Amino acid sequence: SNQEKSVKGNAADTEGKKNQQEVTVNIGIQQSIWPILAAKEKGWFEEEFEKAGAKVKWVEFQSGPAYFEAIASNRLDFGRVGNIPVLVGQAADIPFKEIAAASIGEKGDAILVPKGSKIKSIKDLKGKKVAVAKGSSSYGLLYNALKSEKVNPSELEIIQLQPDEAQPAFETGSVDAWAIWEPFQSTQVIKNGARVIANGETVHSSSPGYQIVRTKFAEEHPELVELYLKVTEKATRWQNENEDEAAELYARLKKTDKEVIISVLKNSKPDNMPIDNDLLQAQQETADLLYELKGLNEKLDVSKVVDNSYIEKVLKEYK
Amino acid sequence: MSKARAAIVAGPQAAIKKARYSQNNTVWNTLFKRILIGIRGLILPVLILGIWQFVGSFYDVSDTLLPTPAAIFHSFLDLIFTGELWAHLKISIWRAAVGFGLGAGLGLLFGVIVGFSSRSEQVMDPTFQMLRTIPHLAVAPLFILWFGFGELSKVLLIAKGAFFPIYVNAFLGIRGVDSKLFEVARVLEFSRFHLITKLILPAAMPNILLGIRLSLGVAWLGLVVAELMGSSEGIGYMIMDARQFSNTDIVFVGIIIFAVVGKWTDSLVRVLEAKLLKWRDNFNGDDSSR
Amino acid sequence: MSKARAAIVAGPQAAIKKARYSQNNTVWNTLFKRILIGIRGLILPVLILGIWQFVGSFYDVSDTLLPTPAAIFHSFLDLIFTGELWAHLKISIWRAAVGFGLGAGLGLLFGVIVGFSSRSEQVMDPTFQMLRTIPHLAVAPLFILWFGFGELSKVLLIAKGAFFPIYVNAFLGIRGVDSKLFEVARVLEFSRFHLITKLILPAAMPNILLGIRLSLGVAWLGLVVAELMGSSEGIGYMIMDARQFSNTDIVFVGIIIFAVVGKWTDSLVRVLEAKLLKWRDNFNGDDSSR
Amino acid sequence: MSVTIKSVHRTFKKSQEEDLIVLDDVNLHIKKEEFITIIGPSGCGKSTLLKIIAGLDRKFHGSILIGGQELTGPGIKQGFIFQEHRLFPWLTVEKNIAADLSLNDSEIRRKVDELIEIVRLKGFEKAYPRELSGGMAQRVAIARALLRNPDVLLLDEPFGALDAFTRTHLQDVLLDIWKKKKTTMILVTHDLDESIYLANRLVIMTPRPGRISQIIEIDMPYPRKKTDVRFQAIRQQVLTEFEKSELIH
Amino acid sequence: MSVTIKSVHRTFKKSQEEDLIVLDDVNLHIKKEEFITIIGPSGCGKSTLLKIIAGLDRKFHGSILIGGQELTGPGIKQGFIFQEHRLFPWLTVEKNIAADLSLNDSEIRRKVDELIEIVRLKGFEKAYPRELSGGMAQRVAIARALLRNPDVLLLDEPFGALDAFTRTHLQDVLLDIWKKKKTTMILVTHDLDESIYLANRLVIMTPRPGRISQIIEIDMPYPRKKTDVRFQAIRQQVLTEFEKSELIH
Ligand SMILES: Nc1ncnc2c1ncn2[C@@H]1O[C@H](COP(=O)(O)OP(=O)(O)OP(=O)(O)O)[C@@H](O)[C@H]1O
Ligand SMILES: Nc1ncnc2c1ncn2[C@@H]1O[C@H](COP(=O)(O)OP(=O)(O)OP(=O)(O)O)[C@@H](O)[C@H]1O
Ligand SMILES: [Mg+2]
Ligand SMILES: [Mg+2]
Repeated sequence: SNQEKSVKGNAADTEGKKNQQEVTVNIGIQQSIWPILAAKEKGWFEEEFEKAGAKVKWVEFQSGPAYFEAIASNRLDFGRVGNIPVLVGQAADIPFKEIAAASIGEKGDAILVPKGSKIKSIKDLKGKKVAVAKGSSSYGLLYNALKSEKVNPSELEIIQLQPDEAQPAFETGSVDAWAIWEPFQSTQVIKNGARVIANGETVHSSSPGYQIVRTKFAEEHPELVELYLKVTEKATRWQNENEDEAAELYARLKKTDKEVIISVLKNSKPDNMPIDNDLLQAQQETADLLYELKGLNEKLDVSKVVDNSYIEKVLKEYK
Repeated sequence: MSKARAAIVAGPQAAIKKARYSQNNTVWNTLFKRILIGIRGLILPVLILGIWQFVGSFYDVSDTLLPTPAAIFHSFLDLIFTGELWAHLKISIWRAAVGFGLGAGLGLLFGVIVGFSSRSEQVMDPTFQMLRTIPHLAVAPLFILWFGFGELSKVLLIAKGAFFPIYVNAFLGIRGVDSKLFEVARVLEFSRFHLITKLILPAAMPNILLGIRLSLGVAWLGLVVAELMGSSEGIGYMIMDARQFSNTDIVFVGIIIFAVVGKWTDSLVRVLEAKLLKWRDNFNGDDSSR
Repeated sequence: MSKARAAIVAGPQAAIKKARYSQNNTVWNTLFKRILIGIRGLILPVLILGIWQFVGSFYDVSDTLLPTPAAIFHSFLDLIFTGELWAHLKISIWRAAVGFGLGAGLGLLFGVIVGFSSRSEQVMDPTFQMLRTIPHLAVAPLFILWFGFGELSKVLLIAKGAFFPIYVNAFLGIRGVDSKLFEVARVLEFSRFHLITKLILPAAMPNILLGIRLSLGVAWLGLVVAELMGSSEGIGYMIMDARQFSNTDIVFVGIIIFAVVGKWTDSLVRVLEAKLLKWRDNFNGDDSSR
Repeated sequence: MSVTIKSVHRTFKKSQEEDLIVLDDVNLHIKKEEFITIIGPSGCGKSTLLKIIAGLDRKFHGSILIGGQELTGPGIKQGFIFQEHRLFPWLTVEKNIAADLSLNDSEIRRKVDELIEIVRLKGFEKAYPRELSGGMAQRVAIARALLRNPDVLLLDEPFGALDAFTRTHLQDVLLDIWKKKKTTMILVTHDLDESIYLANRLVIMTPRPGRISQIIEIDMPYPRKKTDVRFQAIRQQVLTEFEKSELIH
Repeated sequence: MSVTIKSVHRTFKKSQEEDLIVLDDVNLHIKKEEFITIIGPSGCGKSTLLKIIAGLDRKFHGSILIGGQELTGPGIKQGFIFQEHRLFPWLTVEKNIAADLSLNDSEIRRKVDELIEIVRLKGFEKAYPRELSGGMAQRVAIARALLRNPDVLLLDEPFGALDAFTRTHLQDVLLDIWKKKKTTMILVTHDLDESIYLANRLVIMTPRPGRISQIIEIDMPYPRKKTDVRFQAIRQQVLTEFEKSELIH
């Protein structure tokens, strides 16, 4: 009831006379396996937001940067994106806030080599062709990995390929390695016997995912931000507690082998927690690295876009 | 010629009878001809499918790269029975149709306007020509900004693509009208309306129909980019979604759907063409009578 | 008409002098006319830019979405002075040119073959029509699979796009040839070579040139998808890379390059058109003499 | 309507440097309701002159007055039968005749049917131009022009592709219309007999530059008989005149 | 080359049910080096018959023998001057005449120049068809056919758009060629005088269905004079015959 009032109040503020106007919440979703998929399937968001007098609209995206284009044009309110896109978004002064860490992402990205490849470590990549999608979280992983092994990126041939195109290149041996995220990673490992030579864990550099919100929206409807995180928490817990059922659900939805899904779920454990100092520090390092690589035009202070207040409140309430 | 020679021997009466006889047979003949033409059209696709299946069965090609036709067919049936394919196809056809209608309509309108007057050509055509070579993918974010994620921006993106072929074709079709007939229209004092309906449109019709065919193709292709924009249904989305999970067989189902629907709409326009252009006295292919 | 009336009053000699006088003036007249036409073509783009700059300066539109023309121009200069733009442009033009050459050449060849004989039409055309509506994005992985991610697959992808407009146009251009002239060619016993060079190509030339214009556009647009495939240079890459990093001003520089180069190549073809089709006696726009 | 042609000059660009003078100082006053025929060698500028009078060609020097008014452009008041038939290939015979007029209008329908009868094309109403013989197409073009009752009718070799009988029939039809509707007729022909059979005055042109070399008044009552001695006399006269201007050239 | 037309029938589909019988049992034997002219009312099937003889129209019943051989298709042996000029609009006058032959060949060049002189088009070698008058275009088409020295020359109203003098000149040119090259000539015309001036035999056709109604032998030495009494007598005879067949129809 408290929430309802504030929603109406805000609507009245922004929409003037049209005080009966319903708020539509645009939630971004990517075509990947994540608790939000289960929540969407089960209608949890619709259910909860309905109570708060808001409507949910799902918007599907193919890649991280598109989220920020959508936020900039006020067409998107919530989303979950990888660590590199948020940096780019921050550099471009897109008005958004990171409201929670959605995963630590230690195994969500990996550098793969095909079955039977002689490449064993990052150092072996010297002089080899590596496919990666520029600006993706895997891109961050690759450069972090090279840095941690003190391999100069110019010593290998980095080929910029989107996953669709990288996959045939990788399978036919046109490239020697592939820095890629889930579910491609598990698919290759399980179906084609590819091998992981590095991931966030081995390189000690995770590629976390973040829940983000459009700043203006958060200012206007703080209670809906909490609600979003609440439902996310519910979904995250459900998935973590019912892994098998979840795997079944996702496998059906995405027409994929359950085996692959289980692996994906294992590799990218979902979370819903405040962005702590460890994460911040890792993120800052990535930002600095990207700056060095001229991917970013300025040095960023990554803590500036973090707002843990909502998640902290939600978690308190949830317990 | 042997038929004719037989006729001579038997005299004129026989020739006429022969003619009657062959006329009674025409229904069967045309049916037979149609079937033959259909079969000829299938030779190449069937050949390609055959080789593909053969290679897929006997060589070791990963399923995530190039599934066999059989596997694709299996997925196809699956998608049909779950009703999913139809759901995707329905929305895609709707989008393509609306986008095409809008784009082609405007394209025809502007093509006629610009074709009609060289002054409006000078003002508008350079801008249109510039817009023509701006890629869908590059303007998609602007469409999202202006029109949001709803159907509107998808339809408009498709319309943007469909606009140009018909615009250019209508424009040049009109400019190709014989000035001799224009003089007739001027002497008969055609109103602007009659000038367009009685002279320009019929004369430019071959080109306009060609423009429609090309526009239909572009509209249909535009789906892929349009359905990248915050969509969760449609054939374009289906392909992209299947990609994410390496369901290459579904990707191929999508590709085949694209090809078949494209070909099918194209054939529709060509039927229309045959009707609308029956007044033409033009070349029909060297060996058309055989 | 007033000029003519003056001429009557002064008698025929004056009329002829007048004619001479105005002929001496034609150089200036045509120059003036050209400039006028150029200016007319700029009205719309300048207007759009003006509004855009105005809106950008006075309203709060995120730079990520729609940078102002001034900002874009600034980026443009930057890219020029670092030489980056030229490097990208060079490779893109090379790819588009080779892809276009290949695709358009084959398109013309097959268009002529299929247009020429209805039997080859029946065998090949259905397959081509199916291939026509298969999206670039969907087949890009197959191209990588077959041809790797070097220049070959990029060029082939561009060629695939460029093939169809010219194929369809050449095909229909040939089918549009007046059968009366075909009869002449048969009576004069033209060889196949002469039939093509003296009759078919000239007669289908308006359509072929139109096909070239459309194909050039498609080839140029194909760069965007082609340069997604394992490229690290080219205008398409530049756009996609800038988009990845939200450098929207660079994206716009790319879009404008696309538009300008597209328009420019198009104009080239139209100059060619004016030369090759000077024999035509067709409508030139109602108010062309004004 | 009277037609006045005042010092009309027309040149075509032949190449960058060279001009082709087609009409050079052509002057002619055609009275109201007069029947003028023009003969002259092929390429002397007859069609060009008709197009100028029709208002289709505006790139001439000099002036044209129709009914005393400066000519402003083409229109149904100046009917034109072109040298080629110029039918709309996508329209059937009856629709070509009606052109922009609606056949659903019963008055138009009646007139069109009547004209089809007159030009002897009954049974071919629904045929497309490509299904017509040369002479049939020409007759459709004639019917199209006659339907509109023009004040001035410009005819550019209208009966060129017709056999002697159809030709005579249509000549009589033309005379009939001329008498009834008081149309001013300007007819280009290569047939001397036709010329003499129809004209009040016969204009002879010489080629390159096209000029009017002779105007012969034919003062003979209608209907004229081609076998008539007077007819033959005039024929002989015209022939010598014509031969003369041929020789000068 | 002799030409034999044996019981030729030709029908066109008029509509789904109705057929238009255009030629009905046409039989004619044309001897080697004969000059035949065909006259008949507009739409009687003259052009259709010529097209069949040329091998352009294969949808007839009956048979055509050329030089005793079954006709297999069109070719340069059967020259054809069409009723419309049918020039290639993208070729200049001289290139239209040369068509598939190369003007760089000095022999061809010489012949083309000669023909241009003959058809009186000197100065218009580089003109495009749209810059020609009706008669000029027709003369180009004549030159194109004459360049190729055909064994049989089919002429469909070749002089229809020409003035009397150019016409007479080209008739003489034609007779000249006929005598020198021994070409078999089949000429369609609407001009009785032309017919009598040129023909060994004159064929009269009746329309719908097109039949040969009369064949008139003209046994008069060349060059014939139109003012000659015998010429006039034959003219009168043909006229009555023609009138008769008109009336029958
Ligand atoms: N569009 C044009 N461009 C250049 N020259 C032209 C054009 N139209 C006509 N001419 C020239 O003008 C001259 C006269 O042409 P016009 O058609 O008036 O002749 P005409 O007297 O009607 O001849 P014909 O009896 O053969 O029809 C010709 O020499 C022709 O070459
Ligand atoms: N392609 C066609 N389709 C249908 N009917 C046709 C076709 N060609 C000719 N005809 C018909 O055949 C008949 C004879 O035509 P043809 O052209 O042979 O006449 P013609 O004797 O040459 O007449 P003209 O002297 O007027 O040229 C006409 O009635 C015409 O309508
Ligand atoms: Mg003329
Ligand atoms: Mg004829």
